[in-house]
Amino acid sequence: MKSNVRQIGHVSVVDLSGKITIGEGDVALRNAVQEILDAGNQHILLNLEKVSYMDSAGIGELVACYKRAKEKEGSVKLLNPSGKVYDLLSLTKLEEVFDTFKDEKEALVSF
Amino acid sequence: MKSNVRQIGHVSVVDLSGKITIGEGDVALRNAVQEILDAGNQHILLNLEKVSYMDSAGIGELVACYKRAKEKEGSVKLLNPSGKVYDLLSLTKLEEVFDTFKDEKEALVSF
Amino acid sequence: MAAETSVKLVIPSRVRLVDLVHSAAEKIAEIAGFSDDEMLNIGLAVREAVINAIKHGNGEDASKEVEILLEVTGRGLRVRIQDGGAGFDPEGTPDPTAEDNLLQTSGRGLLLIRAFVDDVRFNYKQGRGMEVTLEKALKTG
Amino acid sequence: MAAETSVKLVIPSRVRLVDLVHSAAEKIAEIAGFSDDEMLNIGLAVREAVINAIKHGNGEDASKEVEILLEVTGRGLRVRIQDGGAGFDPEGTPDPTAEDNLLQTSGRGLLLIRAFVDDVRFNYKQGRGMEVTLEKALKTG
Ligand SMILES: Nc1ncnc2c1ncn2[C@@H]1O[C@H](COP(=O)(O)OP(=O)(O)O)[C@@H](O)[C@H]1O
Ligand SMILES: Nc1ncnc2c1ncn2[C@@H]1O[C@H](COP(=O)(O)OP(=O)(O)O)[C@@H](O)[C@H]1O
Repeated sequence: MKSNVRQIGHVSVVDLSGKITIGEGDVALRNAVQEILDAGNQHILLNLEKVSYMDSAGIGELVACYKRAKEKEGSVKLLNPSGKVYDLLSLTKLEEVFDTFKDEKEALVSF
Repeated sequence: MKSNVRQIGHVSVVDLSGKITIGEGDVALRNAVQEILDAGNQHILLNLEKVSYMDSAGIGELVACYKRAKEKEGSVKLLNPSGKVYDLLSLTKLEEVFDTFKDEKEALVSF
Repeated sequence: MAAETSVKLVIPSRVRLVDLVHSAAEKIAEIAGFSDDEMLNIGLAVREAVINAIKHGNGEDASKEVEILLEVTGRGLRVRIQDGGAGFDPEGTPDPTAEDNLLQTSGRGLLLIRAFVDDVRFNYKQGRGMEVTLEKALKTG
Repeated sequence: MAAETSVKLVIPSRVRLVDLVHSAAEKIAEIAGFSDDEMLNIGLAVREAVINAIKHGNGEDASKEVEILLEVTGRGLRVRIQDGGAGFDPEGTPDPTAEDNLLQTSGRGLLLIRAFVDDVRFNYKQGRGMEVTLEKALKTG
């Protein structure tokens, strides 16, 4: 998995690509989010458009990121989960946990 | 493997892509060349630019095509074997058998 | 070996080998004639079951093996995952979609497995370990 | 099982399963730390040896198995391919690059295997069949 962070105002947009899976993608996601929190930012938008799939470890890490941001009074929201990733969020009922957007601008103003 | 034939004058240019390997690519190559010969054409330029690799069955089929064209007083020449495919032709000394070109126009006038 | 188109894989209990097994499962699903989307689902289900066998069954002890049998059957695909662990009660695991569990960071593997294949059977073999069997039928018509 | 990072595959003698074994070999080569180009070479060498085991060793008899052991060793990668056949004399095969053989449509598999790995050993096991061992070391420094 690859990640790239764009800071737009007070929101850190993380463009992810690849697979969020056990042992690699999940660790990469954890590190990316931890860096943002360590830098004192806490509003995080994960752009999932180019994430092809996740396994249960990757899904667990998404939740872990959500909780870590929450602890710092921040939030993690999702942009454009596509195909399989969308199915997984709906199957695990995590749609109820994550605010999810199709449009980046709409997502940005929601923070 | 995929193939597409362009008839340029008396030369049939076969654009190949994918892998020429046992059980699939080799059969596809055989069929493509056989169709050309059956149609009464016998000057064949195999464009290997988009062939990623071959195994020994694929290499054997290249030779079989060469022989079949020769039987009909025709010829099989090669265009742009790239990377691994070039290595394989050189390793098997088939460079000595096949006229090989980098430029399509040069190849065409050679027939 | 049961089926003419089948692959048995035996791996030590290491998570780094999961991707390889995952790809093999996708390939067999493709050979069996499943669509791209079903292939992804089957791959994910096998992946989760193999991760469980490595982590929970064998406790990531690399000296213990996981055996995966991928078989194309007359109806579709059958996958057996065998670990060397003490087994568990598959009905006794918490529902990860229950309100109270939504923020758990684990516990979703069995849910995914059950969602992505038609049938999942758990079979504890005395002295051997847990055997999980996944079945997925090809759509006909 | 010898190495902590290893995969054993057992397949019936069917050519349609060669791609799957080929991919597994490439994955293991990647895990072992080989470059993309070396990964391709290793994959091709394993592919050819497995095709030979299926076709020449087992005569494409699907009731006979081919066993492939892929192992990451301290030095690089070791692959063992075992068939159930009668074996053969690897020194007795014609040189496909000899002038007279250039137009043969077969006979290039062993050449490719030998070209793409560092070491190839042939070992006939009485009552079991032919075992071909490929070794490839990681470049160091
Ligand atoms: N092969 C297995 N051997 C022993 N226990 C298992 C096995 N597979 C699953 N389990 C048990 O079932 C629980 C739920 O598994 P799962 O839904 O995959 O979630 P997770 O692996 O994230 O805990 C595991 O925590 C474990 O206790
Ligand atoms: N595993 C094997 N068992 C028996 N014979 C083999 C085996 N591998 C190779 N051979 C013999 O060696 C010959 C040369 O093999 P190879 O160079 O791979 O070319 P090809 O497979 O195209 O004939 C084969 O024709 C066969 O007679």
